[in-house]
Amino acid sequence: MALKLTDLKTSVHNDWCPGCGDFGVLNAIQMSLAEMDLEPHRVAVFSGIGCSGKIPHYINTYGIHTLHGRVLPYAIGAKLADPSLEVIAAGGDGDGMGIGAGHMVNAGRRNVDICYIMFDNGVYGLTKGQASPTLSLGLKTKSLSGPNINEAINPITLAMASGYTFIARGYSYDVRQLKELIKKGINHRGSAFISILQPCPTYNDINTMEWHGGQDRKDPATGKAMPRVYRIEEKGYDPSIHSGDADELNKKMQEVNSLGNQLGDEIPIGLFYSNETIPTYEERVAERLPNYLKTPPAKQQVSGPSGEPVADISALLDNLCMT
Amino acid sequence: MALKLTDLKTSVHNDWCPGCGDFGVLNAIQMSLAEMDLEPHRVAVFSGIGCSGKIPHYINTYGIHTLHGRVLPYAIGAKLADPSLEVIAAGGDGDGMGIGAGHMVNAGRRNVDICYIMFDNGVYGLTKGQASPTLSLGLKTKSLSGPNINEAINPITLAMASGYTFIARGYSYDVRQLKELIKKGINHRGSAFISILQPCPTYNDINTMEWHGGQDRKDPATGKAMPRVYRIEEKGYDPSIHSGDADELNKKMQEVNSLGNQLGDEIPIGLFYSNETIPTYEERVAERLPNYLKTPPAKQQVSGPSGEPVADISALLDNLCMT
Amino acid sequence: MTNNQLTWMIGGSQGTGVDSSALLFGRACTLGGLYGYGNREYYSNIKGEHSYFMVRVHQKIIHSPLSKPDLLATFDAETVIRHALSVNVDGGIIYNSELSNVKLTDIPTLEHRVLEDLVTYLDNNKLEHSVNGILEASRRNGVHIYAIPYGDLLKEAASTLGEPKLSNLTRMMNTMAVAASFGLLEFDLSVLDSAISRTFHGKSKIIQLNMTVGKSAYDYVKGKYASGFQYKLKKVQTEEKRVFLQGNQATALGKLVGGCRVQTYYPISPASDESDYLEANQILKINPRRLSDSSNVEKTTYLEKNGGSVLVLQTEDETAAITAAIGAALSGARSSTSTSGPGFCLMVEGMGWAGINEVPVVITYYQRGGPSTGMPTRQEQGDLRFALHAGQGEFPRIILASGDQRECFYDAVHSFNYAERYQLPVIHLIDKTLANSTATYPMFDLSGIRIDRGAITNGENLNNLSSGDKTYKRFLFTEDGISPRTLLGTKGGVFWNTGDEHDEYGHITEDPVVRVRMMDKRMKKLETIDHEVPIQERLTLHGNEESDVTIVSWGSPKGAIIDAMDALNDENIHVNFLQIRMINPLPSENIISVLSRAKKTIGIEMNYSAQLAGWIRESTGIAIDHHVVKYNGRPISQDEVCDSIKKLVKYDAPKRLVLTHGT
Amino acid sequence: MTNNQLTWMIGGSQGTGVDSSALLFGRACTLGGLYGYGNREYYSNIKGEHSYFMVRVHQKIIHSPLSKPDLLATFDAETVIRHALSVNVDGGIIYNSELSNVKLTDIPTLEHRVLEDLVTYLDNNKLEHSVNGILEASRRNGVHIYAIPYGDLLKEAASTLGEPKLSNLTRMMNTMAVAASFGLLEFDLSVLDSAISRTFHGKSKIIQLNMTVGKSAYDYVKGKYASGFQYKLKKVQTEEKRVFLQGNQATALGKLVGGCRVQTYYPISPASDESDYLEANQILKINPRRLSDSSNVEKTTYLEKNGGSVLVLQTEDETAAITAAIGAALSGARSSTSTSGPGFCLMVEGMGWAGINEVPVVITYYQRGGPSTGMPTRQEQGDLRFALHAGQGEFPRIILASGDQRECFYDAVHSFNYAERYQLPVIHLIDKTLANSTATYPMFDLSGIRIDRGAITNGENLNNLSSGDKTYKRFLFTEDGISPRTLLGTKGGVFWNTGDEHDEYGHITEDPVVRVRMMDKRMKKLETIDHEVPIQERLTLHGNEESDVTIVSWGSPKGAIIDAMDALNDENIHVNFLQIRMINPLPSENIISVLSRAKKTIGIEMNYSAQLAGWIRESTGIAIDHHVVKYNGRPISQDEVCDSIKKLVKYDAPKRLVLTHGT
Ligand SMILES: Cc1ncc(C[n+]2csc(CCOP(=O)(O)OP(=O)(O)O)c2C)c(N)n1
Ligand SMILES: Cc1ncc(C[n+]2csc(CCOP(=O)(O)OP(=O)(O)O)c2C)c(N)n1
Ligand code: SF4
Ligand code: SF4
Ligand SMILES: [Mg+2]
Ligand SMILES: [Mg+2]
Repeated sequence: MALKLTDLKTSVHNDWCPGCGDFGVLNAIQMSLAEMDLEPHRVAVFSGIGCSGKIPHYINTYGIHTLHGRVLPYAIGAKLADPSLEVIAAGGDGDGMGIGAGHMVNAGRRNVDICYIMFDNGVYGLTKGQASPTLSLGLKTKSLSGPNINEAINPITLAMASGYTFIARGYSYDVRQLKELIKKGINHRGSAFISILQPCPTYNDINTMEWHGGQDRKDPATGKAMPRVYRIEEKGYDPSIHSGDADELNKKMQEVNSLGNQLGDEIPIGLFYSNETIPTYEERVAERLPNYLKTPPAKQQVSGPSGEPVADISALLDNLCMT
Repeated sequence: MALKLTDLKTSVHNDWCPGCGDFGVLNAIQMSLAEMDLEPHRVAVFSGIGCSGKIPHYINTYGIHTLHGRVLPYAIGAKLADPSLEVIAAGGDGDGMGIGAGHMVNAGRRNVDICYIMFDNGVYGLTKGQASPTLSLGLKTKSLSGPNINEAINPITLAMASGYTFIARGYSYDVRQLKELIKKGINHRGSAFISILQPCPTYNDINTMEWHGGQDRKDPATGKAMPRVYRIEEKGYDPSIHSGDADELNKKMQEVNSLGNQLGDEIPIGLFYSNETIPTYEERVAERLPNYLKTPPAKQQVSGPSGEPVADISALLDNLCMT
Repeated sequence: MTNNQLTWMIGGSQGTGVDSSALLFGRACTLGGLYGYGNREYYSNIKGEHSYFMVRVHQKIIHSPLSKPDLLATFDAETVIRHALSVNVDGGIIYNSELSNVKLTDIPTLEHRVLEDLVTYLDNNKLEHSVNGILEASRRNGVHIYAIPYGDLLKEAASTLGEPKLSNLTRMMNTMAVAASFGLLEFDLSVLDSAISRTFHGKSKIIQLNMTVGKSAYDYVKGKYASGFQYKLKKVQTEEKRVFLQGNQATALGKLVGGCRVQTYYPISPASDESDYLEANQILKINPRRLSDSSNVEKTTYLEKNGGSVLVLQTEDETAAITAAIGAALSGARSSTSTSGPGFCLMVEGMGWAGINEVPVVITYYQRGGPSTGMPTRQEQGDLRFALHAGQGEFPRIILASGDQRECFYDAVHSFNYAERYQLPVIHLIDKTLANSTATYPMFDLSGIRIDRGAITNGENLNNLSSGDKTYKRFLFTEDGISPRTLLGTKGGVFWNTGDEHDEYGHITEDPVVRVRMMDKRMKKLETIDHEVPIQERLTLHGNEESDVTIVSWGSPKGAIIDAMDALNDENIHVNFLQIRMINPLPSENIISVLSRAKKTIGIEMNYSAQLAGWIRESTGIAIDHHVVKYNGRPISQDEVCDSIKKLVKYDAPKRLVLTHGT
Repeated sequence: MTNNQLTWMIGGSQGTGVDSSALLFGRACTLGGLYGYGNREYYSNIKGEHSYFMVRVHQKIIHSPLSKPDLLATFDAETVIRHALSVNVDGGIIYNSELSNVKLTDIPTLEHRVLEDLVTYLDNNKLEHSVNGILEASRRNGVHIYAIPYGDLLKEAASTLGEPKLSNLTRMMNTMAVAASFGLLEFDLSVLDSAISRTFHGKSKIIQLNMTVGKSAYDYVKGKYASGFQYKLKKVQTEEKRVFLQGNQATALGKLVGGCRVQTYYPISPASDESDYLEANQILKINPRRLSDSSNVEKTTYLEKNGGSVLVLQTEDETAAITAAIGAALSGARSSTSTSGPGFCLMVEGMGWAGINEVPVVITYYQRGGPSTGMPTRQEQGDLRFALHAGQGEFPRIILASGDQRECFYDAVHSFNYAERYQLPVIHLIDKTLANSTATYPMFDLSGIRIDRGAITNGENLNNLSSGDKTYKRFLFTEDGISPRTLLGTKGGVFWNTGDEHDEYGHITEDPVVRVRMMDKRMKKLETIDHEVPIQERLTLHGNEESDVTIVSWGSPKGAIIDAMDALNDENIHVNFLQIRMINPLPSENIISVLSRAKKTIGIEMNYSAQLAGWIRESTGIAIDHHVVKYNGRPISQDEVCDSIKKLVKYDAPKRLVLTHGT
């Protein structure tokens, strides 16, 4: 009963702009789920608000389109109540690094077993193209009245500082690699963060597909475009933490940060960091609540056949009882 | 007319716990202002909510005790409306890295010329000692019912990832160094971030003054305590960015991150990073609004002698006028 | 033959220029001496979903749409399919003859419910499920159908101009649709040409292209359908200067003239257009004669030479937007922020802080369809009670609700004056319809505008204030509840603020006695406002004082009500209309005196539960007799108001009438 | 001689154990067969500010404080200075004889206003500005003064026990103050001893220390002041099992038994005590006989063996707290979050989302002094209207307000039942007084408690639901507005949620027709609730139905009102009391029928503007005649209610009466 790609599709009309990078991400997610044979009911895709936020409606799994900036706490709440769910969080760069930055930072240090996919298009798409927190200082995209006045946040270095245990950068027109990253992210034990270079042809006329593909810089010899993005795995890069000791972590942190900062003419994409030496939040909870993984909150029976509560609080009442 | 320390004091009763690290920070701020001869009316101290948040009431300058987590946007709004004010922001670690983390991150990339002092005591003091985002995983301070379940955020690496152009770590019982750090932070052109190790004797019984001072590890030879904190400037460390090129920045970022991560038995305190090669937000605004620094928003006359508006919008109305 | 009265509609995919052509039409009409009112309907989407614009023109001033268009100008199939059946009898439809065979199922953006309803209709009438079928149905309804070969005309124009690419520019079809309408209406083509020149100001190539394709469509229609259409528009000569503008522009202009110098915002529909407009006009011309700050000659000459400016700050979220605006207000700038429901949620805590600290800050609140994200680009007035009660505990706030674009402008000025005079947050309630609809008004009169900065103190004043006691007290107890304030940076004026209850200096206190005095002082301001603010800034009774029937409403329904009153007068139904502009403090005494005169009262609101009516009942004890409510996300039209009033006046009518018109 | 009725007060610096000694006193009294009610007053401070606790004991059940203590037990100077003048005539003060000469100006924590008032008083009475002066004033007022040499007694005990360090343990003074009070009251020392044993359960050394110092103080007082004090407490034999608990504990217990399995929170006063209590008891005993999920034998036996658990999640802010709770609710856990005003501000947007998506989530809302940060540890009921109207647009919510600790317990259970049955957010309003006061009740009866999880569907049900159409529709249109829901992970139950308006599947729609149906469906639930929820869960009419005077109130004033009614009965003043427990939907019909019977209605609320009264007027048209309000941050007392009622019943009374008692 292998899943087909069509099993992951809905009949909802997709109203993204033609050529939008979001389509690549959608395809990659659907392909990942199909390849992983995750039946629709076992998966919940949470999203923020923005063009990207509409994505759950196009995927035939539980789809929770939440509030602007709040996708992570929603997703975390659902996952912690039922750790058997596969939980994917998806949202824009404004959603994640602007209004949602506080959650983004504080989710990292929890390491709940979810996969967070962030669409980096440099703009607030759905509100008509204002600068997002990832747009570089001084850039003037189509819809801005002047050059961008803020420095950019780098999603990769921020994720590193926040404690994510899986950090990757994908590119929405490299669907093959992206699909693999998402599969790995879902399989990763802990919080996976995948930042996706997602061109917005409507508002970001600078970081376009053509720009990423190097259409503006042709090899003088061959006349071929020299793409700016390149796959890091093809350079033999090892993203994994093996021992987890301080030195290794420190060195890897440096490496990841400098990969993250490469956003000019050579942009690495792929898995930068993967660390499974750190326990997940669920595992930490299980140390406090031995029954947690077996009977998590959503799976506990709370009442008997005619609604009688199953919790027995008599000992607690006795503590307060003064007789 | 040099200012005396007492000029910076108020008659408000200070209700911090005896021995609280907050006193050191208060003294250091008052000493800095006195030494810089900043008259009370030229300074506005903004604060968040928490024990630390009460600090403005003890300082005789404009004192704006704001909301939990919101000290930065308040301070930035005031500063941008009147860049001639000296603006200090102060708040707890819960305030800054928990509820306020989104502002903390997004303030970094603006580089408004303010000095942000964060009190790192590992706990939510005023709400009775819950774990704050800087408390290490697995620690069980007095008021926790079990070991801390979250990883800690490192304020220094987060500040680095967020784009602060001045990053320091102080220690509230090294008031002399702290005072110098604060003076430098105030003088710095851009956003200065000073994270202060601030023992909370009431709730954090682990990272105490004694612990920082190494009372638990005496030199077997001399019998003297071997303090964990040491001053980085005494090791000849150079925190400054000189050229501002990518390589220098990348190298310095690595250095700062690893200093930040040292929180075990050798904890460097002092100025880690200072970069004045990046324009302040005010300077960037001035490029858009040539009159900005000379007649900033708060200093513009908006009405004539009997209240007539001085703004002349006739050209704008003409644009919309269809005759 | 109906002259100089028309309801025109144009539609198309979002991102294809529908708005521009509608505005072109409206501008041209205004230039032709007519009044226009245009309403824009669009999805929360960037490209591809269906958007339409209704423009109503008239010889007299109008402020509302009608439910049905007289002339529907289309160039795509979806617009025909969605709107053709709503065109008035004797009206017309312009369509692209190449699209006749497009099927309903070819349109992926059609909602399931819409498709089903249409199919049922077509089946009942034995018509095919296509543009053709729909047009045939319209024809049977008495609507004239005008086919235009857009493609051929474009190709011709392209070859005339020697611009072969032109034939691909479907954007040109917008102008052609407008021009074709002008042809049918026999309106002067020159007004279209001047509207084109103004719209594409300075881009002579584009102007020429548009004029050329426009003329070809105009000529085609005039040639082919000469005099067949009963509606006509004629140029009217007028000396009156007129503006044609949207609510978000009017509000922004009011802010600029009203002295706003810091605007913070986080992008959100439909509020951010205002911030965009401010940012695009951030450098301000200054009227030198009014500069008089003799204390600082250097600065004033500087300002005169360099202009003023408004700092527009895009923040990371709305919590930051409100708190940064408050910070700026403390420094002394007139500060505001603009948002809509979701953003306002995040501002509540900051607003409460401004309340207890008596900081003047203006929140421009653009209502849209709720609850939650709701319908971000659709109309609703569902946030009145939220605005009124947002925030824990009790503190005074002023709430103003504008009824049309002109009021948006003046209320923006009032907002700052009230905020500074009474030292409190002011919420200026606008709604999507006001924000996005465009209307013609006689040029605004600026001569009466005055700025009142309230009690700001420094220098000598400060010494006086501080003489009794040792030092300045920011929250000095006073009779009227208002304490002179200083701005950050004022020598001798140091104060403290805190969200906690505080003493006169602003330091935290939990003393129960001081607490009560401080609460009383703050709340007292509501009484002061009630006494001081002129009643004409708070409510308006439109129409005859002595009518038996009184309509009560607020915000954008004003337009439809006023227009309906005119129409009803013609049918000898006379009602008056109590428009509430200051929602808080509510002018209860005056409301009681008006409502107790009426035999029948009718509330009209664009929300489910008649929120203003509830507030009036709570404040005055008067229960409004009938509620006309609408909450389908579409604006209320003149004819909907007329019909409701007739129903409620003439028959034994229900307590609650739900209006549902709109697509 | 007054037997078994006493108002006792103890005070001291925060962090020195005042609470513990008051609880010790209360526990001892409960153990002695009496009922207790204790109210705690403290600053928003960790150490050093003045805190005090009033414990009232009685032979019958009581729920409120009185304004003045009969016996004031002190061991520091500040407590004497602040409270001595409020002690009842014939009452007593226990004080530390070493502190007689402490001056008022030696107390840095005394507010300026308090100091000034005291100085004026002392000057008028020509007394010195010291503890001595204050005690002398009390003596002149007819109060008995009992000096105790705490230091000497401690030293003695230290040497008896061979524990020299003991003499430094000022914490011991707490127990000594309690024991000394027992001595004066001639209460059985053994009940104190057993309270000590229970309090320090298991720590035998500490128990012994406390008992020893206790006995020494008890003996000292009995010896020195034998029979001088007119109040006496006597042990009462009773078979009744009784609990002595706080509102935050009662609420937490209700949640545990009510099936709450996820609680999210961000620390805030006075809400986080509840989360702390839940976390401390996160592993739950399970009653095996009730486990019956035969579908999963393995799981049930597992649960039986290992117990259940509640996951308590401390989030980074309240926005995360509410949204994580909603996420957990979607997965199927009964979920709640607890907060107070500032935190609720940040939850509004999330609550609206739960509203439109019909997610069952419980928000326990602990009111405190507002506005803004206000008075974080003081009493107020200022957030009713905020809770009622929070959020843009309109969606149904249930609001419950508990009136005492017992109701906190049952309402916590009801909250979850309503949330799941009606699929909406439920706000459970509590206030600081309820949360932090401690009272004796007969053991709660658990036998009637039932859990109603509403329409949750899976397996076969799901197939039936999906049979008509192809797939499951989360928001199926139904008669009563309630659509069977699935939990995340249910096979065949896939659905979508969005903050936008949606179709039956949960996909975004802007269709005006579906929009209206969806709004109507959601709002319909309020009517369903109005029909279904038993009236006794929504309001209670206490007292005689036929009284001429009806008091209307909600929340914690219930205690003072009920106690006052008893007292007034003795004076032949008979009133009844309509307590509103379900604020929304308001049981308007029943309220009308009660209020229209009354000749005089009196609203009592702990806020400035009589918020419930406004809501009642809005909903029923009935204006309550008189408003008794209190907003100084201190709880309302029985005698304040008595006095107000007498004033309002007997004389031509003002419309609004502001109560100001409290320190
Ligand atoms: C609280 C709140 N503020 C503002 C908005 C308006 N809003 C909708 S989408 C959006 C920006 C989306 O940008 P991003 O997250 O980058 O997503 P993208 O559209 O680029 O995919 C904003 C600000 C909102 N929905 N909620
Ligand atoms: C929105 C909001 N949530 C919660 C609180 C309650 N609160 C007051 S102080 C505090 C924590 C303070 O911790 P921290 O910022 O670390 O400061 P510290 O007391 O340790 O100096 C909290 C959560 C609040 N005031 N506002
Ligand atoms: S606006 Fe940009 S991000 Fe949004 S759908 Fe269009 S192309 Fe994609
Ligand atoms: S609780 Fe901790 S941080 Fe707060 S005042 Fe006391 S010692 Fe200082
Ligand atoms: Mg984006
Ligand atoms: Mg802290």
